[in-house]
Amino acid sequence: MDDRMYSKKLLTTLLLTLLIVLAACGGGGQDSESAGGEDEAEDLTNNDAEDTLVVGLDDDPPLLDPHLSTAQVESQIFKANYETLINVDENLDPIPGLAKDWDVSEDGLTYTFYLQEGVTFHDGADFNAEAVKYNFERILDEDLGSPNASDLRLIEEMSVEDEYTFVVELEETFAPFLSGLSHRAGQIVSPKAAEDEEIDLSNEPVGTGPFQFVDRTAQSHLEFERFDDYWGESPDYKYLEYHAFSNEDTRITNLVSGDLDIVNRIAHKDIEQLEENPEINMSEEDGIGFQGLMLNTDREPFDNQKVRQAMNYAVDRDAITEVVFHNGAEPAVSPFAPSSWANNPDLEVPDREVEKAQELLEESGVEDLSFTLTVSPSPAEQQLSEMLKSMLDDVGFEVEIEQVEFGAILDRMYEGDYDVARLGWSGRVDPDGNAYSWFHTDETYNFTGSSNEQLDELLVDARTTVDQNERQEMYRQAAEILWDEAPYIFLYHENDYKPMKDNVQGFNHVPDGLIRPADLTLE
Amino acid sequence: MEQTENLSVQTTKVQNPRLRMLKTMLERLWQNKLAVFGGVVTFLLIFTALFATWLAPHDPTEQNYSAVLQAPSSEYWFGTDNLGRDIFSRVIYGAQVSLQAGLISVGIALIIGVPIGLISGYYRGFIDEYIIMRMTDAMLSIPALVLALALAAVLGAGLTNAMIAIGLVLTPNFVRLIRGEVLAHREKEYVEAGKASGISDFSIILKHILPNTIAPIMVQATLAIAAAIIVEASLSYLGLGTQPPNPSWGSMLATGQGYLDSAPWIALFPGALIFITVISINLFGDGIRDMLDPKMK
Amino acid sequence: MKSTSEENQLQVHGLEVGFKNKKKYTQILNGVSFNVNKGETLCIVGESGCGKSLTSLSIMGLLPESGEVRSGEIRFEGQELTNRSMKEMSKIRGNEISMIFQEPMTSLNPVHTVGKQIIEAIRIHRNVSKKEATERVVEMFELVGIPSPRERVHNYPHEMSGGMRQRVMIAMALACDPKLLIADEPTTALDVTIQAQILDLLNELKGDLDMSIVMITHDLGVVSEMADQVLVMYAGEVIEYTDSKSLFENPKHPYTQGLIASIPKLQGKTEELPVIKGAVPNPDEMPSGCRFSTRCAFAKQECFDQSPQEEGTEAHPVRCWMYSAEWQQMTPLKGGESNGYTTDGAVDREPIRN
Amino acid sequence: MATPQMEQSTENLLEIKGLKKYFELGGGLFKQKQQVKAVDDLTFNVKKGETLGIVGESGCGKSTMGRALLQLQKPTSGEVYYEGQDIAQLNGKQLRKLRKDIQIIFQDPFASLNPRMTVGAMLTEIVATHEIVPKKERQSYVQNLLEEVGLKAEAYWKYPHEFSGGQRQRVSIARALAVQPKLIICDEAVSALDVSVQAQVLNLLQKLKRKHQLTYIFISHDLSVVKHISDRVGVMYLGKMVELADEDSIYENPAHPYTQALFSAIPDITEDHKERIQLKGDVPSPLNVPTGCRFHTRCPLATEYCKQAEPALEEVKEHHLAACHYAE
Amino acid sequence: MLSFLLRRAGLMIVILFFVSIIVFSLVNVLPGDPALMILGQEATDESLEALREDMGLNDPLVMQYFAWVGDLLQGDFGQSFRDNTEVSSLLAEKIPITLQLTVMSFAIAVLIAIPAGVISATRKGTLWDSSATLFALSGVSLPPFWLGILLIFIFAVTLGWFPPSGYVPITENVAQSLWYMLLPAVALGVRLSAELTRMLRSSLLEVLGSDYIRTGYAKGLLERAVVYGHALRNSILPVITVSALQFAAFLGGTVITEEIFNIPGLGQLLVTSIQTRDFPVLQGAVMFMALAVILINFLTDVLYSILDPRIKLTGGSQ
Repeated sequence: MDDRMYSKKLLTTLLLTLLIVLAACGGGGQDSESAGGEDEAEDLTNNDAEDTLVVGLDDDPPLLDPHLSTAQVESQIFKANYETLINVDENLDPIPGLAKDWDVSEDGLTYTFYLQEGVTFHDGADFNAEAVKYNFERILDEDLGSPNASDLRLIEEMSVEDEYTFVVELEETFAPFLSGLSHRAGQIVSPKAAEDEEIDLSNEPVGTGPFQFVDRTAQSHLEFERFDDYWGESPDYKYLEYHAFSNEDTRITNLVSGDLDIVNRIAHKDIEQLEENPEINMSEEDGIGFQGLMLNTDREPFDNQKVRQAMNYAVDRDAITEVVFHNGAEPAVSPFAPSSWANNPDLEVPDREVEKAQELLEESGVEDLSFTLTVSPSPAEQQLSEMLKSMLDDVGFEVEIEQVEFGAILDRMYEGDYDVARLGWSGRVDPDGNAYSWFHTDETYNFTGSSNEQLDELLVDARTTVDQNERQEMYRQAAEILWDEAPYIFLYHENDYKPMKDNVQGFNHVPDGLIRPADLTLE
Repeated sequence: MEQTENLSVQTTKVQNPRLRMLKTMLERLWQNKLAVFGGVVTFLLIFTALFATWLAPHDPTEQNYSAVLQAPSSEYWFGTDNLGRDIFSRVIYGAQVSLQAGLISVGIALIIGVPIGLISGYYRGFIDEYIIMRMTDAMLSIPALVLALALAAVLGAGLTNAMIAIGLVLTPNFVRLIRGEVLAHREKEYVEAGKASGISDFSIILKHILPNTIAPIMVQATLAIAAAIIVEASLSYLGLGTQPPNPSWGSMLATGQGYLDSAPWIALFPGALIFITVISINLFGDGIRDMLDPKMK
Repeated sequence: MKSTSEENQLQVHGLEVGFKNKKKYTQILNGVSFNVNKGETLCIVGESGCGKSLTSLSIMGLLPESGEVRSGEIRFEGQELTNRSMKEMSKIRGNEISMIFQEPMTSLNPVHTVGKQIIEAIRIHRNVSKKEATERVVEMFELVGIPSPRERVHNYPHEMSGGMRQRVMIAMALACDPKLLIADEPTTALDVTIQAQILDLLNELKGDLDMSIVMITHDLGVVSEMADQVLVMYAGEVIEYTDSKSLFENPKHPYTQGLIASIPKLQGKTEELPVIKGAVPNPDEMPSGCRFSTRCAFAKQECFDQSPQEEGTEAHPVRCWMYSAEWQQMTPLKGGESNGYTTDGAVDREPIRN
Repeated sequence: MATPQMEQSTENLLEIKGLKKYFELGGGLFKQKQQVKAVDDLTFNVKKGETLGIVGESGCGKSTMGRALLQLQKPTSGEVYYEGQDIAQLNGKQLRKLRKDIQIIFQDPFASLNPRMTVGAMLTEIVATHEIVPKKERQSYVQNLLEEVGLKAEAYWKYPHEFSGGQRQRVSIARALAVQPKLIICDEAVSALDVSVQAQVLNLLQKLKRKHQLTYIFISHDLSVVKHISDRVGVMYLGKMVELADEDSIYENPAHPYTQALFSAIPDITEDHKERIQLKGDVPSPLNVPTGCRFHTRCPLATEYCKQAEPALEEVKEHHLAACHYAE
Repeated sequence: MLSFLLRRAGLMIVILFFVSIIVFSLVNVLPGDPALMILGQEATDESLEALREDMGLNDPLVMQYFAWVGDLLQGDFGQSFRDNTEVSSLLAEKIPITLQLTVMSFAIAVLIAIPAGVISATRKGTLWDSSATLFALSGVSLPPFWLGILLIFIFAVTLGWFPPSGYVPITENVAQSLWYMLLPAVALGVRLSAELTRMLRSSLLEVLGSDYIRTGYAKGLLERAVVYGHALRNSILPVITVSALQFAAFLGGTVITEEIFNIPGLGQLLVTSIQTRDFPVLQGAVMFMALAVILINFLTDVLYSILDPRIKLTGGSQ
């Protein structure tokens, strides 16, 4: 008897121990993790707030390798530890980056870059023309499969003239080439790290930027530290962190409570609240992207131009910018923001004209006006889609809203399996980035299936012309054709808002929406 | 012998035993005041859902951009949302969605679960023990909400798909419950007596065992309806349930969460309605459980 | 009913007990009175629902929550028990009055060893160490005939057979040398051979330990084996009260007569058993007169309307009109004289009412 | 008791040969199996028109035997011949047909009636299944049946919970009778009833037997009841029949020590405290049946030999079988 | 004992096999091309196709299943489609967070449920009982997300006592971590405590009505000794089993709670993985949850059979 009781007690003890061990393993995972990055743990607790800047992001950046990157939010991170050959200023004009100067030949085919000297990568490697060449080759390497290769595809030849001079020959004139270099294709990674099999650049980026990568906690936060051998002006503070909050309310709450210093994106419903907050400074800048509805012109009823045009008059762009965006957006009629030099001032934002829309629908002779509007499931998208439904139903459409995860929307776009989709573009510095691949026949993002020869011609000409005035004219014409053709219903250009704590200074609001942390100072 | 006495006196009533049983059951239900309350509220909700068109003062999808985010007033009893829609009307229409979701998904679960449970429990054997039961175990070991989420994602967002997903998720509960009941009843002497009298298996399952499992099924079903309403609201909250602009309590809550500081009424009213609905159905279910108590007295 | 004497261990007088719910009060026991003398065994016998178990629970103060003692006295060694507080009662329970129950399977806590449960019982009432208490348990186990008692102390209830468990229950009940043992159907759940063991054990112990026993049973066979005095109950009333010998040799009440007659006998053989017709009435549908009137083969018209009083002799009281002076004047039922017991108790004759 | 014996013929209605029912405890992919020998090798006959009583203590296998006879539980092995036909070989349909002839009444009057069906529906279903009477006559047939077992015709409309225990047992009897069977197995049919009601039901069973020329197998733990109703009595112990003889023979001269002990244990109001044969200890677990004679662990007469050799059920007198090495 | 463990372990494997089939088939019929998810909006057709091939997405489903299970058995949950992190390390990161939430809500639930259950069972029919019953009923009827929102509204937005959402790792600052987790733990714990109260009450009532409780009184025990010495232990056993069965629902509750309070735990990981079609993460997270549920049930069974001497661990019949 006693034996058995003993064995029962033993078993109980064992089980309880097992449970505790299991629990400890859960906790142990964390223990070992913080043991691995011991100084990091110390940093977090010992850093006085004055020496740390915390940026709130709207999403966790998946890939930290700029050459593989596609997500908008990743570009925010790259401003900490990478640098581009060319940079842009508040007017989106090119300014020196890692290239302190450059020459473009008359024909626009030869680019000569004069590089900064004395620049070192975080891993100690030297930055020079060879490094740039390595990077360009890396991007163009098909084995890497860089989605950013298109920016460099027209390169015919590149050569290292001397240690700090780098020359590129293009096959044909390509106006947006320089602006492409201010983006991902111009990010320079350390060749040494890229060659190192041990290092996964997607998770441990190595660049020349003012901050060097310390650690990341996947789908939570990233930590950076001031790079002491930085060639430029040393940042004001030592530690930089990026925290991801996909929930917009949480993001703002954390800013208000002081856990974040600056936030990359807000929900427009919070604009007033933030502007009223005395401890928050809000910087506002026109955006460079466009937002609207993509119509599947291969399908009824949108294969009919009149139907598409009717939509242009059925929507109330002012109501949308007011109710959904609290006036934090500009009504849109073209892919170019009002601030862009490509914008066509003659194209005015029309008032909502229900009768005109109904007339157009009547003229079209299409009877079945029902369609599914596919949107992603964020609160603002939902609000917007409900407004659109209400407006479109008024003139005679029958809208059904379908909420689909963003990834799935993309998937449907590629399959051509949609009626109308809410899909926009964050925008590019050069107007070509907002137009060519979106509206040229059969180009990457032309999911509408529409095709207009005149438009195609204009878009091609515009990218192979160097003169900005000539290009401006072409884009203006293109915008008019787009309005008339209406494969895409432009709704608004979202303004970019950057709220920050009032002790954050030096913020330089570039319309590309990227926070350049080295500019910032903490008071 | 009072009973025989009663019999001779009330022969006319005696002729309808089912009615008599129903009457005693209703009497028993009536004694449980909370259940009566739950039943009345449930009935009112069903009534509201059925006659939403006449009861709602506004069109639930009508947007009024000049009356966005208004606090409750005599015009808008529960206030307005971020598109200036009347929350009171939307809550009324939301009852349609929620009750539909509860009833239909449980209906689906019953239609699939009851036959499987009956047959599996009656015949036992390898398929029962190692396929059906392990499959239910497996389904039950995945949190219902997670399974519903994944299923709804597979089927695509929308109320119909959400109801199918919830129905499938609820099914193993019924399979298990009914199988358990069948196992208990098939050992009972009245079933043996039926078999001994040469009644066919089909008849025994349908006429003898099934009616005896109805009480637990009904109780479980009411609980499941309550649970299904919550799951539907959860899916809608996560954007996988009812699609906008149709008013669903869950999606209204999701919208409202963003306005907790400026317009709390958007979230508070639909949430309160879910609570009231679920608690009423639970109360009513408790009442039914007592009413159908097999002890009968 | 009977006179009290100094030897009385327990006197119950005019006990009225019933159940109460929100709506109504249903009386079950209707004026139950009896005495138990020192060293005597009283058997309370009756069919299910006659209130015999309720009587024993009333003595123990263990009525279920809805139960209520409306009136009457329960005196144990002259002390009134009905007005005791829970705390005072718990000093008597298990100490001076012990009880054993019908279901030895469920009456022991399944998650504690039997030893632990008895030790607990001992240490409530006796200030002894655990070790001393364990010794006492072993001693008791020997007394009640549990083989290898020292090992059995560590057994869990489910590791023992029904008979052994009932022995454990008896050991527990006797551990504090009670003066009165109440045994509520202690052998009903057991097989005949085991029942015989337990009955013999109880008889043996009664002699050895000098205690009184109140035995509740539905089995007249058990009564004949155990009882000194017998109390026959029907529908919450005592209908006959006498010593065992006179009861079996000279049963007076028609119910007792019928009960004895309807038991199949081992000796001889009869084609049909005499039966009492019908079934026990429900507590809330009691006949207004004699509670047995609806089933009685001898009932006269008045039996249905007026309750009989205690009749018969002091040594053998019986609650029946037949033994009253008025019996001869009472009106026979229409449809002829009663003809004793029938053999088919199925369809009832209903009383004719004016 | 003269009449039944006269009716009784020597013809066997039921012949049971080597009937075994073992239960597997556990079993399956991951379990160890354990065997319970609930019924272990029973051989006996049931004569047409007789009442065969089967007694034994709980766990002796008497109820399992009843169910195995009816194929409600498939026997592990052995043959059951009903009017010469082996029941065990029948398929489902034939079996259902046969069940018209053999019926069973269970102990628990609460569990043996479907609580959700009126008595009428319950009986009518059976009558319909076997097409006993044309559809139009079913109700009156059932109501007559109810009256025959001592209930009112109105009982047809009632649910089981509206009856007392005794009345329910009458309903059970009516259900068994509804198909006009030849053999009824009464499995502890009166054990749950109070004495006065028990007597009523016993009398009813006797009456019906006479009227319908029934044969009974009457299973009970109550020896006095079995004695009262039976013509022949079999005594079971741990799955075996240890004694089988005519009622008077077995009660007057029990041959097996177990039977003797069993009789002496009954408290009887008609005798004054008799000398009792005390049995030691408890019935062993059927999971672990003793070797040799199963009774040797408790038998006052057991010898070394009993531990090794299992006695066969053999005739010790005319029409009196016993399974004991020392029975005479 | 050993055979019981083996048997249960065998059953666990069968169940896990079915879980893996459910999870795999669910995930593989999810709409959405993972290659596209990885490369995003700006991917080219060639790179998409190359990636699909690389990830084995072009293999037959059965092959994919076996490859997946094979890896699982070696402890390899695969890599996130989204950011190439090991799913196992992702899980290891999220599990402690959800575990903390789970433990805290369990603690809250038990702290409420035991006194409430005992009081309402022992004071049956009193105001105490009605209040406890009402609490239990409201608790199970409160939609967890609404309770969360209410708590945020009352304690964070209106009163400002608690942060409305967010999470601080317990390794960083214990007090803050507990503070941040308190509201979500309450939101999750209330429902569980309501269910436990309900179960404990009915289980306790049943036990209090049992014969051995009467025996306890009959031997002279006072109510307190009977309730705490005999009844509570016996009635908690079934509560443990039932609450183990509830564990799955509880884990489901963490999903929505984490979503509302923006706690970066397993639940949020799961929702995100559904939204981003991150198959390996989704599969891993669901498999882990199912495994946790099955394991908890197994441990409870074993614990139960140790605590309840009636149950022999030889694998009795079902």
